Amino acid sequence: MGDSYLVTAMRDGLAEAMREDPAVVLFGEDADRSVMGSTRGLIDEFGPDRVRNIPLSEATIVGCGVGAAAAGLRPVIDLMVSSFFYITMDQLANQAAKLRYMSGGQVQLPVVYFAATGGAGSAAAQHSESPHPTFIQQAGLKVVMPSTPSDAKGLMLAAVRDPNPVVYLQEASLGGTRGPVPEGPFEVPLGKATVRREGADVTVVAVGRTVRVALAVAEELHGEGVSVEVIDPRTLHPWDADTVMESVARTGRLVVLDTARQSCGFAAEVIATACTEAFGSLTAAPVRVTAPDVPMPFAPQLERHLAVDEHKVKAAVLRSLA
Amino acid sequence: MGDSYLVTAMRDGLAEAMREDPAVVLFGEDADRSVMGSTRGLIDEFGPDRVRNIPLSEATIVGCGVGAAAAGLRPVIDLMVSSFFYITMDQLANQAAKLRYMSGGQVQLPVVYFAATGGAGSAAAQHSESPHPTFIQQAGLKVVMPSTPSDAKGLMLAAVRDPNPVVYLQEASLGGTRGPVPEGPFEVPLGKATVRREGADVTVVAVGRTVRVALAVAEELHGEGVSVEVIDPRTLHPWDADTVMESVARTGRLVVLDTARQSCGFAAEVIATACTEAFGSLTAAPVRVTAPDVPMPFAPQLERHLAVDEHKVKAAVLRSLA
Amino acid sequence: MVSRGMADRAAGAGTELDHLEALRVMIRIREFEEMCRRLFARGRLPGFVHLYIGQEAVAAGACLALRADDQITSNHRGHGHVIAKGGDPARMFAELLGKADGYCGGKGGSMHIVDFPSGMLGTNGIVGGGIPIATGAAFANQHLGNSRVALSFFGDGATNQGVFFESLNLAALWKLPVIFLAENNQYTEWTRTEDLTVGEITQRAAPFGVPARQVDGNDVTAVHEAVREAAGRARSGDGPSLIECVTYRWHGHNEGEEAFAGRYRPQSEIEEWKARDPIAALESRLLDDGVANAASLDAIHASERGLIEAAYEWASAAPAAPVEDALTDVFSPARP
Amino acid sequence: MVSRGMADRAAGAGTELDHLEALRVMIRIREFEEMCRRLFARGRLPGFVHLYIGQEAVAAGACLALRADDQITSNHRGHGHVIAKGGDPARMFAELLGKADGYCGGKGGSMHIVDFPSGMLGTNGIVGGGIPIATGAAFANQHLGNSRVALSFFGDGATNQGVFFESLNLAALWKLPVIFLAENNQYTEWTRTEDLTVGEITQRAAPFGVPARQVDGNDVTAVHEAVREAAGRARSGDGPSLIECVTYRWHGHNEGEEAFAGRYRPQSEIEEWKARDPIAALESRLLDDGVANAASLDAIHASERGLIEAAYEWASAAPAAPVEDALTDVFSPARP
Ligand SMILES: Cc1ncc(C[n+]2csc(CCOP(=O)(O)OP(=O)(O)O)c2C)c(N)n1
Ligand SMILES: Cc1ncc(C[n+]2csc(CCOP(=O)(O)OP(=O)(O)O)c2C)c(N)n1
Ligand SMILES: [Mg+2]
Ligand SMILES: [Mg+2]
Repeated sequence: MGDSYLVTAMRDGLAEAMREDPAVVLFGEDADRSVMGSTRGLIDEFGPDRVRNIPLSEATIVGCGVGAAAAGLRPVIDLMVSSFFYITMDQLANQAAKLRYMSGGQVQLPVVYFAATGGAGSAAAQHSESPHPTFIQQAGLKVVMPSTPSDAKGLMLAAVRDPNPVVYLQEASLGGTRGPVPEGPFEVPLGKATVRREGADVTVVAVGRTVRVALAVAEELHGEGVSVEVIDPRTLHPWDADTVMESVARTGRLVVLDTARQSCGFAAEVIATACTEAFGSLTAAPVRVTAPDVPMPFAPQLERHLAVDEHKVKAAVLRSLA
Repeated sequence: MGDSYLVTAMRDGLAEAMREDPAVVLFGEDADRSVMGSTRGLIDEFGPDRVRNIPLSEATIVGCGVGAAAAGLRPVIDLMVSSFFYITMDQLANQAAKLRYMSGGQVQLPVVYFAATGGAGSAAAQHSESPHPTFIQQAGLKVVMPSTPSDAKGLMLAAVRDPNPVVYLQEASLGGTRGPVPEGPFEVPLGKATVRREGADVTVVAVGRTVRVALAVAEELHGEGVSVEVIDPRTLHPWDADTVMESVARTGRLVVLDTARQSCGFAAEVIATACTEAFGSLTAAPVRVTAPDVPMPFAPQLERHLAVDEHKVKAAVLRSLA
Repeated sequence: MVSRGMADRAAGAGTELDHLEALRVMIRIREFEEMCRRLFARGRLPGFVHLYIGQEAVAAGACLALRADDQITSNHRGHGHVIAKGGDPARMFAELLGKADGYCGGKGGSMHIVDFPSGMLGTNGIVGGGIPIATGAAFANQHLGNSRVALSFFGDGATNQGVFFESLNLAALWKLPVIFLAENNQYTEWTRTEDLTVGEITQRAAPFGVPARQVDGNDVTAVHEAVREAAGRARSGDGPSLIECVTYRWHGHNEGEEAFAGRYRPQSEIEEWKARDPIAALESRLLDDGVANAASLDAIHASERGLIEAAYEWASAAPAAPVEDALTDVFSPARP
Repeated sequence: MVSRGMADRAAGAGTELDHLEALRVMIRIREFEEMCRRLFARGRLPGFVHLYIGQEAVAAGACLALRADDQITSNHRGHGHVIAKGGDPARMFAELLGKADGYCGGKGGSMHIVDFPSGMLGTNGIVGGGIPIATGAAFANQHLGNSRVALSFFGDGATNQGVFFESLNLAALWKLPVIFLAENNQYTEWTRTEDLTVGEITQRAAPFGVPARQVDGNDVTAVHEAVREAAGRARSGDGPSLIECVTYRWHGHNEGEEAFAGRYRPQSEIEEWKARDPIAALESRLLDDGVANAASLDAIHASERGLIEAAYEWASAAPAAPVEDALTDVFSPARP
C-alpha cells in the first residue's frame, strides 16, 4: 500500500484494466502525454494502438465508444474536462444511455467516459461545470465521483469492468490529493456508499471534494460535542440510498453537500428521497449546501465565494441541529 | 376570446411577437410548413426572410441564435422535438446560458428555443424526452412549459419579449388540447405560477400534461370529501416557490407530479425546496409521482405504464393524507 | 417464427450480385412496407412510420455486398436496411406492434430496431446519430483484426450534421473499415435538399481524401458494385468510402403527413420516379437477360407476399409485451 | 483608464494597410503577452493562460481589415484578437486579475473576455464554440442590412469540430457576411495537427463552394490583404470565405505546461519559427522601405511598453471584484 495522488491512482486503475483485458482501448486528446495526468505514461506500456490521440471531435468520439463497445471492445474515453461533455450530449444521452434499453437488452455497452470536473483554480464558466445531475437524469448512465485516491483507482477498475456506460468524474481540485492506495487490481463496487466517519447526531452526505469539507467540519464539531456522520456515496447513479436512509433513521438529521448547482441537483435528489421515503425519521428540516444557480465565475475570490466551504457547512449542520 | 388548440395558440403568440417587433426571426426545420404545427402559416404573413427553413445542423443553429441575439435580433428557434436539444447542448449550456454572465452583463440575449416535449403516441426513447431538469440545471436559461392554450400563447409572447434565453417546452401530448384564448397580444408573466384549483387539504404541484391529471383527481377526490389545491408553475426556472410554499403552509401536504424522470428531476427540486424551507409546515411526507428512471419505451402499453396517470396520482394524494 | 432471416446467404459477399436474390430482398422490403402502409392507415401502427418504398435497391444492393458478420447502422427510415441485412420480418412486425417477441421486446419500435446477431446495430431516431456508431464499430473491427466492415446508412439531410464530417475525418485518419452510404432521396422532410445542402454530397468527402462515388440508387447492380468495391477497400486496409445513392421515396416523409404537409413535391416528379421503380427495372432486366420469366417473377412475388403475410399473422397473434418490461434492460447486470 | 482602445482607427477598413499602425498593434499584443508571461511565472495570474506570441500578425492583419462595428468571435488564445479589435489592455489586465473594472467584472477571465462596444463578442473556452456565434451575428448583419461583417478566429484544432462544417454550409447557403479565419499554428495542444486533421484546412471549404485561401500568417500584409478581400466579398453580398493563416506559437499551449508536456516540438522547429518573427519581419520591411528608422521603431516599442506597463499598474491597483458580484448578471432584468 503506497501513497499516491488521486489522479495517479485513477491512472493506475486504468492501467490495471488495460492489463487484464486487451479489449480495453483508450481515446483522448493528447492521451499520450495527458494534459490532466490521468493517462500519463500508459502509452509506454500499452502502445499507440491502444492509447489513441483523438481529434477535437468529441461528439463523434463518444459515439465511437458506443459502436466500439457494441462491436466487442471496452473503450475508455477521456473527455478531459466535464464541460466538454455537453458537445457530446446527443451521443451520450440519446445513444449511449438508451441503446441497450431500446434494443430490449440485446446490446451490452461496456464503455467509460471520464473527465475532470468541478470548479478549480479559476478555470471559469466553460471549464468548471459539475454536470453530474444532468447525467443522473439520463437514467442509462452510471455516474461515479471518487473523493480519495484509493476510490479513484478502485472505481476506475470497477467502471471499466462494468458492462454498462459509466461516466467517471474526477474532481479537478482533488487531482493532487495524496492518500494510501492498495497495490494491484481491486474494485470499489459501483453503487455502494461508504461511511467516512461515524456519528450519531446528524448525517452529512457529501460528494467529491465536499467530503473533505464535511470531515473537517465533523472534526471541528466533535470538539464542540456534536457527533457527525459523513457518508460519501461515491456512485451518484444508481446511488446507495439504503446506507443514507439507515443513517438518517439513526440521526434524524440530514445535510447534503453538492458541488453542482442547486436546482435539480444531486442534493435535491437525496433530500427528496429522504423526505418521501423516511419522513418519519427526520426530526429537523434537512439542509443542502450546494453551488448557487449561477455559472462559475473566473476571479478566485468570486469562485471561492460560491464554494461549499467549512463555514457554510458548519452553519448548515448547526441549523439542522437547532 | 375564441377557442383554440394549444399548438395554434402558441403559434398565435409567436405571430403577435413577430408583428410587434421586426427583429423577431424564426428558424426551424420545415418552418414554412411546420411538422408540429407551431409555426404553420407564419411564412404567409412574415415571408421567407423572417421564417427560415434550416438544415439539420441544430448545434450551429442554436449558436446562431446566440450570435444573432447579441447582434441585435430576437431569434426564435424551433427545435421540433426536445430530444434534439441534446445535439445542441454545448451551444445551449456553455454559450447561450453563460455568455451574459461571463461578459459581466455586457450582452443581452433575447432568444427563444422551443420544441415539443414529453412522451406522446409511441414516439419512443429518442423522441420522448422530458429534459427540462437538464435545462433548469444550467442556471442561465429560463424554462417554461404551458399546460393550457391560453398560457401557451401568453408564455410565448412573454418568452420572446424577455431579454434572456428562454427554453419553451410544449407538451407533445397537449398540442391538440382545446381551450379559450384571448385575442390579441397578452403576456403570461414568466416566473409566476397559477393556482388551477383551490383546495385546503393537500397541495399538488403539477407540470405540463400532469396538470390535467391533477385536476381530474382533484375533482374525483372532491366527491370523496378531500379538497385538493392544484398549482401549475408554468415557468420551471426560475419557478414561483412563494406560491407553492404559501399553499403548503395552508395544507401541510405536498404531492409533486413531473413528466421528467425521477432522479434529479423537477419534482425533486420542489420537494427539496419545501422540505428545507418549509419543513415545519409539512404534516406528512411529501410524495412525488414522476416518470421512473428509464428511457421511454415504444409500445403503447409500456409507455402508458410509465405515465403519470390518475390512478398513481390519486394513490399519491391519498398516501399524503394517510 | 415463420420467416427466417437472410443472414446466411450473405456468405457470398464480395462476389457478383445474385440478381434473383436481390429481387427477392427488394420485393420483401416492398411487401413489408406495403403492409405497414395498410396497417398505419387502419390505425394499427403506433408511433412514427417512415416508409422505404422506392429506395429498396439501395438497402438490397448494399447489404448483399456485405458479409453476414459485417455491421450496419441505420436511420429513421430503416425497415429496408433491417430486412436486407437479414432481419426477420415477423420479429419486425412484432416490434412495430409492441409485442414481447419483437426484436426489442416492444421497447424500440420502428426507429430503434436492433438485430444484433445479423449485425444490425440499430435504426436511429436522431438524424446522423448512427454515423459515429458505425465509425466506432469499424474501429473495433480494425483493432480486433476480424476483417469486418461497418456501413452506415443515412439520408441527404444527415450530411448537414457535424458528426458526418467529424466521422469522415476520423475514419480517414485511422483508415477505418467503414462505408458511409448517403441515400439522397432529394428531400429532408418536406424541404428540397438543395434548399438546405450546398453542393454535391460526394464532394463532402474530398477534403479528407475519402473516395466518393455517386450512383443511381434505383439500380441495384450499381449500388452493389459500389459497396462491393468500398467493402473490398475497407477490408484491405485502405480505409473509408462515401457512396451517394440518388433515389426517391414514393411516400410522404412519414405516414399520415398528408393532412399537414401540403403539396411540397410536384405530382409529375413523383410519377417520374415511380416510372423508375427499382423493382420493375430489375425485373425487366431479368426478363431481358432470360434469367427470369413472368411465371418465376410471379412466384417470387407470391412467396414474398405470403412470407410477409404470415409474418404479420404471427406477430399479430403474439402476446403483447408485458407492461412490467418497461422497467427492465436499462442496465446490464452481467459482467462482459 | 490609462490606455484607450483602438476602435476609431479601424475606420480605415477596406483601404491599404497602415503598416506602422499594424506594427503598433502587434507590439502591443507582444508586450501584453510578455507581461502575462511574467505575471504567470510569478504566480500572479489565476486560471489558464494561452499566449499568442508568434501569431500577432494574424490578429493585427485581420482586425485592421475590419470596420470598428464589425464583430469578431475568438477562442482560448484570444488576447491578441481583443487588442487588435480595439480592446483596452488595462481592462483586460483588470479582468485577468479579477478586478471589478475588468471587462467582465472578473467573471470571465482570459477565456471569456467580451468587449461588446468594440464588436468583440467573446473569447471562448470551448474549441469551435465561437464559430456558430459569428455565423449568427453575420445573419443578423445581413438581416438588418447594416453592412457589418463577422469574423471568427479559431485554431486548426477547431476545424475538426462539427460546427465548423455546419457553419460553412449554412453561411454558404444563405451567403452570410462571415469570415472563417483558421490560425494554423500546427499544433492542437501537444499533438501535431497532421496527426489529427486530414488534408489541407482550405480544402474543407471546397464542398460548400466557399472561397478559401492559405496565407503566411506571419506576414501581416498577406493576412490583411486576404481579410480585406473576404470582407469586401461579404459586404457586397457574395457570402463567406475561409482563410487559413499558417503560423506558430512560440510558447507552450498554455503557460506552465513544461512540467507535464515533455518535448513535443523539436527545438529546431521553434528556433526556425522564432527566426520568422512577424514583428521583426515587418520592422525590417519598414526599415527597407524607409518608412521607419531605428529611432522611430524604438519609440513605438517604448510607447507600447509604457502603455502596457501603465495598463498593468492601473489594473493592479484597481479594486478586486466584490464577492457578491458572483451572484449577479445571470439574467438581464431589462426589456430589450
Ligand atoms: C437531430 C434530428 N433533427 C431532426 C429530426 C427530425 N427529422 C426526422 S427525419 C428528418 C429528415 C431527414 O432527412 P434525410 O436525412 O434526408 O432522410 P430521409 O427522411 O429523406 O430518408 C428530420 C428533420 C431528427 N429526427 N433528428
Ligand atoms: C470542446 C473542447 N475540447 C477540448 C478542449 C481543450 N482544449 C483547449 S485548447 C485545445 C487545442 C486547440 O487547438 P487549436 O484549435 O489548434 O488552437 P491553438 O491552441 O493551437 O491556438 C484543446 C484540445 C476545449 N477547450 N474544448
Ligand atoms: Mg432525404
Ligand atoms: Mg493549433
